[in-house]
Amino acid sequence: MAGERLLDVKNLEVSFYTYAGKVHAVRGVSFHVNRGETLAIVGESGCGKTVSVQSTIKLIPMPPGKIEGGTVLFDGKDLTAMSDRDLQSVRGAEIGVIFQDPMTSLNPTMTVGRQITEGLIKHQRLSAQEAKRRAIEMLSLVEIPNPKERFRQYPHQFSGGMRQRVMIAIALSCNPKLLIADEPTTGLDVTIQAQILDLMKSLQTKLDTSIILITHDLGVVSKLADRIVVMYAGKVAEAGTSEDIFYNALHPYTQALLKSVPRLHEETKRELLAIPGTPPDLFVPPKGCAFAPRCSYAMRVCLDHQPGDFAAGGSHTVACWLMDPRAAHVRERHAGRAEDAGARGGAS
Amino acid sequence: MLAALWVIVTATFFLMHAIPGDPFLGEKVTEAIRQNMLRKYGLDKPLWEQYVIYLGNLLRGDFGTSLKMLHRSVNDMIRDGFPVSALLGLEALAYAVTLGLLLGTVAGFRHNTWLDYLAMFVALIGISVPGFIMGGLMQYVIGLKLRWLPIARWEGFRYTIMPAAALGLGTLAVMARMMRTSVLEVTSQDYIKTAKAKGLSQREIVFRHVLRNAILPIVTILGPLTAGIVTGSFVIELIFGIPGLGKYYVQSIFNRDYTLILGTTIFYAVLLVFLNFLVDVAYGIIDPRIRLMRGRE
Amino acid sequence: MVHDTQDTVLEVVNLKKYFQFGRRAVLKAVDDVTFSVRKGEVFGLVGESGCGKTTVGRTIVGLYSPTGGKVLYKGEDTSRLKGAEVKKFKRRVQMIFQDPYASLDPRMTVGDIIGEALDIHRLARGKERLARIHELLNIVGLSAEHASRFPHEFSGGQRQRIGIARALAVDPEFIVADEPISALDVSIQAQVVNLLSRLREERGLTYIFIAHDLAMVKHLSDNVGVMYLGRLVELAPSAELYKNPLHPYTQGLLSAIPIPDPRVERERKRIVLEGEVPSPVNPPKGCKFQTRCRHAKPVCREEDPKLKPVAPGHFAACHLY
Amino acid sequence: MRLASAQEITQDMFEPLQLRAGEGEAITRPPISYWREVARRFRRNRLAVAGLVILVTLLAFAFIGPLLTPWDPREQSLFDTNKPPSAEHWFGTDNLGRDLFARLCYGIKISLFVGVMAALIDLVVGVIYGGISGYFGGVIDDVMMRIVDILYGIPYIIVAILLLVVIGPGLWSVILAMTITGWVGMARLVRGQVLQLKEQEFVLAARVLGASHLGIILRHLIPNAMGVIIVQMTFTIPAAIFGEAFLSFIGLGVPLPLASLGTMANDGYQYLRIYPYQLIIPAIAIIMTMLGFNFVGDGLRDALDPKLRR
Repeated sequence: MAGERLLDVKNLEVSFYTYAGKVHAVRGVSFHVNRGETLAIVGESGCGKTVSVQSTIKLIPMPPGKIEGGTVLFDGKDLTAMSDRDLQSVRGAEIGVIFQDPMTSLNPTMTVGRQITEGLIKHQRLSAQEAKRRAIEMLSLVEIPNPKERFRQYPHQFSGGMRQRVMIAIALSCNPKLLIADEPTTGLDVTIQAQILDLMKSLQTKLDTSIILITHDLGVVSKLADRIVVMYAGKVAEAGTSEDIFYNALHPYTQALLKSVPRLHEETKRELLAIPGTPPDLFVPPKGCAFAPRCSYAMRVCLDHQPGDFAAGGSHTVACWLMDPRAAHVRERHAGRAEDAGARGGAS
Repeated sequence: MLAALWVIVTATFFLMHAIPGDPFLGEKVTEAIRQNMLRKYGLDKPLWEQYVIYLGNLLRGDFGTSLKMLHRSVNDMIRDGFPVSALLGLEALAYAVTLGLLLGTVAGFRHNTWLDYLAMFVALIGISVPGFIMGGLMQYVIGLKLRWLPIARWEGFRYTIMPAAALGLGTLAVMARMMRTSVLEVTSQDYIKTAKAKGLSQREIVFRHVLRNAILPIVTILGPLTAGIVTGSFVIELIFGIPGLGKYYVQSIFNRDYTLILGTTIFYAVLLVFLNFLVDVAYGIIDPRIRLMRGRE
Repeated sequence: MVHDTQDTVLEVVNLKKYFQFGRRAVLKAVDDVTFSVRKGEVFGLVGESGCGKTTVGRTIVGLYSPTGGKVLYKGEDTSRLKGAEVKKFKRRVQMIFQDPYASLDPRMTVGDIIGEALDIHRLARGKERLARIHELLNIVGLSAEHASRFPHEFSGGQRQRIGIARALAVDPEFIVADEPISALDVSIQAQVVNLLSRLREERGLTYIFIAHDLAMVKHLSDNVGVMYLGRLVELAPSAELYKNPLHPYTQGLLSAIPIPDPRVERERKRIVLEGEVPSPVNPPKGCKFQTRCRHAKPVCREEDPKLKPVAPGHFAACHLY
Repeated sequence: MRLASAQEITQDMFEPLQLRAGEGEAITRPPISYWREVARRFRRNRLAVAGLVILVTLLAFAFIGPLLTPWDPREQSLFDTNKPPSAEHWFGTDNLGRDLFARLCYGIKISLFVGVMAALIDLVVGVIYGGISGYFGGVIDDVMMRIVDILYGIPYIIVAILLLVVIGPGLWSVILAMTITGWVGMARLVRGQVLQLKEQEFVLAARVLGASHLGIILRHLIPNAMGVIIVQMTFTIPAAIFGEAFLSFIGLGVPLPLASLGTMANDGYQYLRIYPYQLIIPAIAIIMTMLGFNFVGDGLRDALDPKLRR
């Protein structure tokens, strides 16, 4: 089973038509998820990671959002060509979703139990009794104490961590093939975050689901991800296995991201690498590489031409002109400097 | 609630008694008769004693008697007029709630379409045209020119349509506008996205998740809205010649029949404060968050 | 405690800050916290949401008055200052806030936001004021043109730097940085952290750095205090704390932090803390941490442990030691 | 992904660039102040602009109208009763022979005066009361808000009626009646704003800098609460005009010889069957006033909406 593509997204283009103009949020993004694996999509706020994934099952608000190109193949079906009615039998049943904010993602006026049984009754055609039994089972599966009592309660009676567990129970209730976890631990405290991540990991082995984990935190990813996609300004900057990204990052953005956070286990103190400037405004997408204005390796070509995906061995791809054979001399010149790149610092 | 009632009663009582002179002064009565009248109505006693007596009467449900019309008490007026007013008010409220929610919901879901614009146009009329003007215009156009409905009086269902519509219009408009914003607000919430991610159909999302949450904020303004309908009925009953409590009230104002005004005012205040209280209770029942907070205290 | 050295600038002694909720409920946001900060050091204060770290920071700068205990700045009780002394204190001790969107007045230009500090203390007027504003903008890596802009035109990182410029305007000695980076994107956090480090070196500033990100606190701080439910549970030099955490909570907290290195992460032994932080309005009896502690003994349920020295310079509030 | 063709890209383009520090920080758009931004959004809202036009027209009626007509609004003429609109009497005359155009101009003026005065009194009382309650908080706030809650439960029309019965009709009595409980709404709004604002980090920052209470109120609280207060006022003005019209209709409005739109509508209503224009003309004026203020209020609220900012 493993190795076979469960979800295959190609050249996805998504724009938002707002009152102030068009925002080209996703600019030709391709990625795939194999059966049973965890794919992490990493990037800063506004880089298009959430939009890319949510538009695969048309969860983004449309309008103002619009999918303007690309194909999404899921388990052999073309999701982009599906009617909304057909998509309903995919959402919740074959693809489950957990959202970022557990405080607002549950309906405040409906019992937690009903919010879980709703999908079961719809997709698995269970009777109310069976659905309830199954929902209580799900609540104990996500390690919520007193599931029978909790079944009757409302979301506000749950803490943030507990609500996120409920969200996981909802998302996994119909045994989906794919779980989309959109920043599942962002608003939570570290000790709770660790609990949720552990839970996701153990459930994945139990239920054999594939996971797409969307996050801005590389730390979260290192524990769970098999493969990683790094996004910047609506494009994929670099993609590869977890080892590729953590130990052989080739895109200057990925490298900078890794060096901009301190590491707990390091003995010595080093200065953090600060990436100057801010990500571009996608009202006016940059002509060349979007990272060029903040990149310390930028070349002239970067400003005017968008780099393609260069293969870097295995499934590792890098969208950076430095990978072009013609940039070999620039790569070499920086090779020595890369180590002490931390010397560049300060806010200026 | 009780504090509010007490303040109203007390303020009303002392305000009324602050009016210079007494009700019998200047009328064609001899001093002896006047003293007699004062004694009869207990007006010769010290003010605080009158106040205590009045409070006691109120607690027994006695709102006082008219000083000008013999044997006519506020209780009589309420017995005669209130059922009529209540019927009119309920009919107006029914129109306002059903149509208002319907218009608002449609406008919210068909945001920025002609349906939305139409609904909001109706709402705008409702907010901008005072009920008494609407009543007058309706009488002229629908009653007098088109002769579709009777112009005035209270003799059957056909007679109630026009006044109830005029009375409910403002409330309808406010409801529609609030419901629209509320629907728009709720549909942009995260939990609606969760519902969509569960694979629910648009219909299921609307009926199970959007409407209940969208109606919640509307319940909170039901208090002031009913107050609007109750006070609006004063004028509507007057112009449509409906023998309701509102009409009597306005007449007692015209006649400066102070004890009647006093009694009726207090009755209205009690009614409105009570309705507000009911709305609060209802809100607590509908919103589980409030329910829990009450439980904790 | 540690304040035997002469260069102690700030002492927090048995600080208590309670908030009244309704008639009966009292939230003990900070309960008997004691520590001191030496000149030129960075003192890190960590803990999860609701542990009281922000309240400590706000009480130090005088936004809250203590319910009990005191804050001594250079030996003077800050809650006893009067008139001109208060103003002087406000020039010496400044604060940087968490939310870059809420900490700048949206109706004022950046120049006026920074200038407000100058106006309050009558530090500069007219041309001099403008020159000073431009200088401050330059210090934080922005330019003079930015003075006429409004906060909404800036990104989160830029706004945070404007907040720093405002604090610097009165030329303070001591800065309480209350989660200054938690609302920022990863690539921007380093900009702010590096700026803070640079300012410390150039101006000899002393910081209290409040954060929930332990990796960042370790990176920046000399000494670290760990808070849990209004209590200071452990206090140690930064390196020592991370190498040899004593309190079970600190151990759990450190272990919960994900490390951006798959190989290290795989080999690491994890202590996952069970359960969640109890409500601070109704905290558990005895040791506040006993409900989640693996080592809880009967004594922990009865007696609240005091912070005591366990190793040189290393303090813990735990019955295990 | 679309790749640039090989010819376009030449070897010489692969030379490193020297990036200037701080280049990513430049802002190119001209600075826009908050209020200018609000004005821009307001202007783009067609209904809001229409509302403004209506209000200006009403003001023109109130202040320029009387100059255009030779008739006095109070002058009765038994020979010219109930005349339909004509070149001589533009809007006709009423049952006492008074010129309706002149009366309308006068009525608009009185109605606007009542509305604006009531809103101003609400503003002053509400801002002071709500501001003190919100800013100082604690026990002061508890007590002050308990009072407000009690007043809020009392329907204002009932209080107004009662008050007018007691103190007798009059222009200022009407205004007093409209405001005696009307300020409560403003007080609640201001308190809510102040409570919210004073916990904002920018206010905390000012306090840490040593700003005085007055400084914080003037520099931060007032400018930030201004928007919602103005919006609230654009809704209290028509509410007061409405309330006055309502009271006029039950005989408690401004007394003769004053005339408001409400008294005119009341007078006109008596002759509805025979002379409908006598109701329709003041009715249109009232409706226009309501529409005008509501359009402007809605427009302002949308223009101030923080959700559209950023």
